[in-house]
Amino acid sequence: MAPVAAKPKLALYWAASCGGCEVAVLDTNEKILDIAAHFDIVLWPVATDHKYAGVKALDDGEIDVCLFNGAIRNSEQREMAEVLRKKSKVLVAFGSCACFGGIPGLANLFAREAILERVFDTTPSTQNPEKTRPQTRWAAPEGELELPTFYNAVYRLDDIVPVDYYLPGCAPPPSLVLKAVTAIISGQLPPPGSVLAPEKALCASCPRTKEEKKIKGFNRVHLVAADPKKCFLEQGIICCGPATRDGCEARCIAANMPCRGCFGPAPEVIDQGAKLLGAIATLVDSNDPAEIRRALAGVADPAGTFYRFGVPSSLLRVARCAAPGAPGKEAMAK
Amino acid sequence: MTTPETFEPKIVGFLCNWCTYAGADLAGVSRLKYPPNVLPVRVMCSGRVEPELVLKAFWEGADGVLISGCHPGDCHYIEGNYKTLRRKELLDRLLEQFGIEKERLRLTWVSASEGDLWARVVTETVEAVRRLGPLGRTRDRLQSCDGILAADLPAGGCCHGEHPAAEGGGTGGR
Amino acid sequence: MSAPDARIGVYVCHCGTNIAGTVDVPAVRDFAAGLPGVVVARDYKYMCADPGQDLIKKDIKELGVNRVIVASCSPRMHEPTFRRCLQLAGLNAYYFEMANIREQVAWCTADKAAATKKAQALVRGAVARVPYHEPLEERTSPVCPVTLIVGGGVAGIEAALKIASSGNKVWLVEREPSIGGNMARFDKTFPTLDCAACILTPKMADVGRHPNITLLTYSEVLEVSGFIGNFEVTIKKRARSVRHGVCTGCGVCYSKCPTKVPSEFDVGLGERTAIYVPFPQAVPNVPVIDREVCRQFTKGKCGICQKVCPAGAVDYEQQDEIIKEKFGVIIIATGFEVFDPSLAPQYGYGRYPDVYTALQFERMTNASGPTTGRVVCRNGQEPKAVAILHCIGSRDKNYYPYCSRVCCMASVKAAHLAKEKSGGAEIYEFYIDMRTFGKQYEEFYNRVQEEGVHFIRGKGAEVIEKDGRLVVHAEDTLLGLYREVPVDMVVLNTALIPHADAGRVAQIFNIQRSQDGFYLEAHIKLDPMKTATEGVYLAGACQSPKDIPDSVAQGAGAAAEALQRIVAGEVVISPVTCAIDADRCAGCRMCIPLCPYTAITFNAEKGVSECNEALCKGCGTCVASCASGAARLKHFDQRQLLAQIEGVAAS
Amino acid sequence: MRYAFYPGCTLHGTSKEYYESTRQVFRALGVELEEIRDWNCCGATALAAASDLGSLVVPLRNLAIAEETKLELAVACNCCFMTLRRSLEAFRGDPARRAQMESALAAVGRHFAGKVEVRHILDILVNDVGLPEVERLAGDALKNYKSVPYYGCQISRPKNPYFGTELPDQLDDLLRAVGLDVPQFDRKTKCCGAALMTSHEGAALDLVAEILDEAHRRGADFITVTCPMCQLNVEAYQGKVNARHGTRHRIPVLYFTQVLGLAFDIAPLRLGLGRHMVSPKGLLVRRQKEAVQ
Repeated sequence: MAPVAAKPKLALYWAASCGGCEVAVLDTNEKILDIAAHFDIVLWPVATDHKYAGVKALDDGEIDVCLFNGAIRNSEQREMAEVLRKKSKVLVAFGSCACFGGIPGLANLFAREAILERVFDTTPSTQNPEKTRPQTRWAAPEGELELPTFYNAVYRLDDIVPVDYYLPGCAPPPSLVLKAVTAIISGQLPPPGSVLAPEKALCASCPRTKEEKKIKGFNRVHLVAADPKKCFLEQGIICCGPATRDGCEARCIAANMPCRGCFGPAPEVIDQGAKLLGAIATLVDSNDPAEIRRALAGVADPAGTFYRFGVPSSLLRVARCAAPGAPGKEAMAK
Repeated sequence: MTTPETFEPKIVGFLCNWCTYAGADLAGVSRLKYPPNVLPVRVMCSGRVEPELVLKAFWEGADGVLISGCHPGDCHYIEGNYKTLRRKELLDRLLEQFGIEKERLRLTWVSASEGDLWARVVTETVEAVRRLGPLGRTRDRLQSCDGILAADLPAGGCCHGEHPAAEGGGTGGR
Repeated sequence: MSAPDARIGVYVCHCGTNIAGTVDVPAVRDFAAGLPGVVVARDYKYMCADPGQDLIKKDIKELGVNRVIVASCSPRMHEPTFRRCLQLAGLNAYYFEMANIREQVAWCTADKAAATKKAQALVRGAVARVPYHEPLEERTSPVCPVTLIVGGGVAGIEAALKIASSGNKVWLVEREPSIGGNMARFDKTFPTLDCAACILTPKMADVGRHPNITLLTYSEVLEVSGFIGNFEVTIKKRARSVRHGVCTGCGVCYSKCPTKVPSEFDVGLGERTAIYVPFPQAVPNVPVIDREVCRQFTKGKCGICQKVCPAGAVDYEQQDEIIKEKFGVIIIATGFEVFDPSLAPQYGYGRYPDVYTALQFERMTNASGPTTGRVVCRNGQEPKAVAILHCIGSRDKNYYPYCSRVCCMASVKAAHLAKEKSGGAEIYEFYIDMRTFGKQYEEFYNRVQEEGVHFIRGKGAEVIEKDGRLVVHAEDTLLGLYREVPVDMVVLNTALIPHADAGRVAQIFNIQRSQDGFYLEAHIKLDPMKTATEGVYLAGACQSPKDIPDSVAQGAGAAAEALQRIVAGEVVISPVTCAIDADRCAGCRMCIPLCPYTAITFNAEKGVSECNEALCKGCGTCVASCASGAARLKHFDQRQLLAQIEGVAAS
Repeated sequence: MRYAFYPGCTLHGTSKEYYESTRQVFRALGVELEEIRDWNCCGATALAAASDLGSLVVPLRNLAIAEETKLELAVACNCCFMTLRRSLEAFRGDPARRAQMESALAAVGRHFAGKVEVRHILDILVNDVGLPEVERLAGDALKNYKSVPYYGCQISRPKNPYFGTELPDQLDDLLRAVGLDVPQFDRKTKCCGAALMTSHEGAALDLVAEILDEAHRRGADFITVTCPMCQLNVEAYQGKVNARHGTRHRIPVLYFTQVLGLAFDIAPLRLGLGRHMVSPKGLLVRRQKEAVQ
């Protein structure tokens, strides 16, 4: 029987996320067994049956590493973020949602009410004549139940608690996951606050041919057959590569899909979307206001395009309508 | 409570060195009086003004942003001002998606000899933003959403350098 | 990166009462003292004066100040002064930052409290910015010792001769077939009444034969690129159809030419032939064929001039020539044109044959002009009375609000000549007020008054025909009477205005125009020759209406500006350029087509874009469009600007 | 083409012929003039002396009514043209003034948004209908006639985008388009004396004399005018002018719309040519004679 005590403790948690990050861990294939062998897993809701109570019972800092994926969208996720921060020596924001807010972060463009109305009333598949809404308290025969509060906005993990490392990606590629885990195991970690991914933008490892760029108009990827050899931007297809950190092994590019920006901004860039917007707009090859407007009309949904994974990381963070009683609420809450 | 009367908008102005900044100097030399609400930041060319700087101004609590360069065709660097024009087109739409009236971001052309025009532009802009009312700091807006955030919220991006343990690097936050 | 070791000194200037009158200077000083990183904050009456600068030097030495902020006037005014001051104290000049609390705060703000608050915000911006400043070294680049002068009027001529006689090369480019400009049209010049030709033509001839001067007439500048020290200029030399060097200037060709058209040089009063020299003393004395009207070109047959030319110089096949040349400095001396008075129909120009412009009258009085110097009406009679109207188009909201400056004296001169050359006609001058500002000008005015010219203080309101004569209506503000003065000839002193294509020319040379449309000087009082574009200078009436003495003076002044650069041999180039961080650049190549100076190229083996700092002028467009933040503009770096924004906007 | 039409008092009173001929000519050209309902006097030039605000608001009511038609407002009388424009410019130009004018207008239960354009019918004929169209309809009835164009002072003052302040030429062109010989006329925008005729008759008569003298010197068969006030002074006082200056002027003064009517071969009486104090009969007879030959 191997000595159990020696094993470092590992926790994995999912907050507002799709579960893809969990799969990314499993995608390490047989290596997962090494992980399992090296670590004593104390929490992994998707795979193991541990209770919050058990985690709360641990001493502070007793967990060696916590891989936390998903954004913070409700009070439960916030509570667990705080608990796991307290209990963990090393807290890793795992995946784009935890790092930047991710896809769930797009909700910051709409008012809470608008979202609930859409989800609980107006989707074609919904039958809800009483317009029932989720309640935070519910008196069941067995006694009163409490449900988490659904916040007005989506937050990054480090909005709530200090984070030691960032492992971006939607989802993080197994290679990076392993690299990170290995680093942790071997104790060879970069300075806290680091992003566990390369320092350049994606274009550096993009195999496509790149020429000087001028854009007359924009194409959307589902409307044209993109030339798999040529830079997307030169084909008028918006690609986030120039503004996005490398490390994904250009998986989308290889599948002839433009980069959508899941790895977040390049080092020292504050606002990925702003950088990209500036670069793309400047490439429009015209000095005539009307022509410029026409060309840029081809950019459908700027916020969704330039901040697909980063609305909660942008300098604007959240649409004004999200704040209760904000001006222009009606306008935004379509 | 700020009313349209008592509300004094805060507007960050990006002025190109060759035309508008000189024009603003001329307005001063000519002793033309205009509202003090526009806080000038000098750049060599309006072409240097990128969205990140504009959004940063809003993040810091600007109620409006005024970009002003040379007249089309007169740019000291040939056509930097057109580049700004292109970015502004798209930026307008982005701002509106975030519920920020595009009138809060204004792009004008003022030449080195148009001191009076500068005074007029500033006055108009201040009045326009005054009518729109306060926008306030992004961080306060986010704060007010659920009231669960630390007051000095770091700005933007992936927070390298924002970590308590790491020595201050990213200029975004504090 | 942030510099925790930044030790900031803030110096708030009173500028006498210029700033202190509106801004609470001590309050700004104390505010600055409380800002992070500030080790010392002082105020002083005149920071730009030596004692002020000494304060800075002293603190650098004794307090170890390593970042300096002066809150005073516009950086466009004194930034160089203070940068030098830092250098003298052994600190890199670019550790300096200026907060403009005079032009953009004190002078433009009515309310004191508000002004003080704004001043504090600007200082806070500077304080937030300087820690991120990096030491930068100015570069120098050699100056091509050849000067380009555009415009061969008296100002251009003066500048060309000054530079040429200093032993340096000059190219003089003139659009017309001959140099001489407007002055060549005049007969006499005020206030001395000496003959214009007698004093101008020798200078013209000098230009024509000076070994250091390359003269290109009938030519235009098409394009200018590059920067001070080495401008690349493209010049179009229009086909003259007469071979220079072969032509002897005998003049047989134009004496035989059958085609006659109104002469531009005589402003329509006289005629010229299709092949012509604009005037007898033209330089070069080589005719040019006006292909618009020449039968050989319009009808394809004639060829007389070619037949009669003894030297065989006429060449119908000649083509326009495009010349590309390098220059170190450029002087613009393109002069003015005159207001077309038919746009002010009340004065009857174009309706009444005997209403003339001042320029036409100059030709009339000129001995070599269309009337061989006699002042006569169209009917050949000498006028019994002549009216001279001032301010036609000048000082008039409906046309040009400014004063054209030369007209008062030109009118007084015209009055004298009209009397002399018409056999003593009665002369009436209608003026708003007399502006005889120059040396001996007032004296000349007095002299002409004594010659019996009638000066009526009242702007001519209109000219109408009555009983076969021209009647000038005006309110005589001295007599307090409305007067109708019948005359036989009216001379309109029209406004001096910028050339119709001044806008296009301004764009070619990348200079600006003031609101009146004339070219904009760097400083209206202290830098009248410089423009905002380094190495491009102004001379003569293209900057503002000028008389001959002033044009000559400014021509010489511009020459001095040019020579200063040429003699120095090299120019300092601002280190404010783009630098692309190879460790960050991902080689997306977005920036390359954006650079207006093609300073950015792609390094294939490194896979990164690189900026050639010699070509870069530091606009920062590429920086603003670099999605990965790899391109940086020195001294306007993202971190510096973000910090400054934080500073000014913080509340 | 369709316009709202503000006739003003005089066209329904002392200058019916201007009204009649305008109607006839515009019908001939197929341009509709829709007279606005319940219009009031424009206040003329007299009101400004009494109350500045009043002189702005009284015309404004007409503009407000015209605005409801969503059409441009056609005006024939130069005085109305001037007062309406003055009111409109004050409304558009000066926010403080605008506020006062709005509240005054609200008092009579009307609202104005500043969205109406005031157009003189001369401007409409020259720039909207166009000279080619006028030429097309014009016979050569007037080809041997000479007339001087007299615009009066109000059509071009204060400065406006339609007519040059000093020497406008739209009327010259229009008259040439119908075949008239139009000589140069220096006094085309000189004052006719207007209301001075009642207070300082002498001064006014001298001004009219100037106009008549030049018209005579230029050999005009008649004077063409665009303004009821001018028409009255220049036509009705020829006798007094002659008495005062020992001249023998007797020259018809016609509205340009009447002249166009003649050119379009519209019956003289339908053009109100029977209403003149200096009868144009002579002209008409000569015209018929020539037509016969």
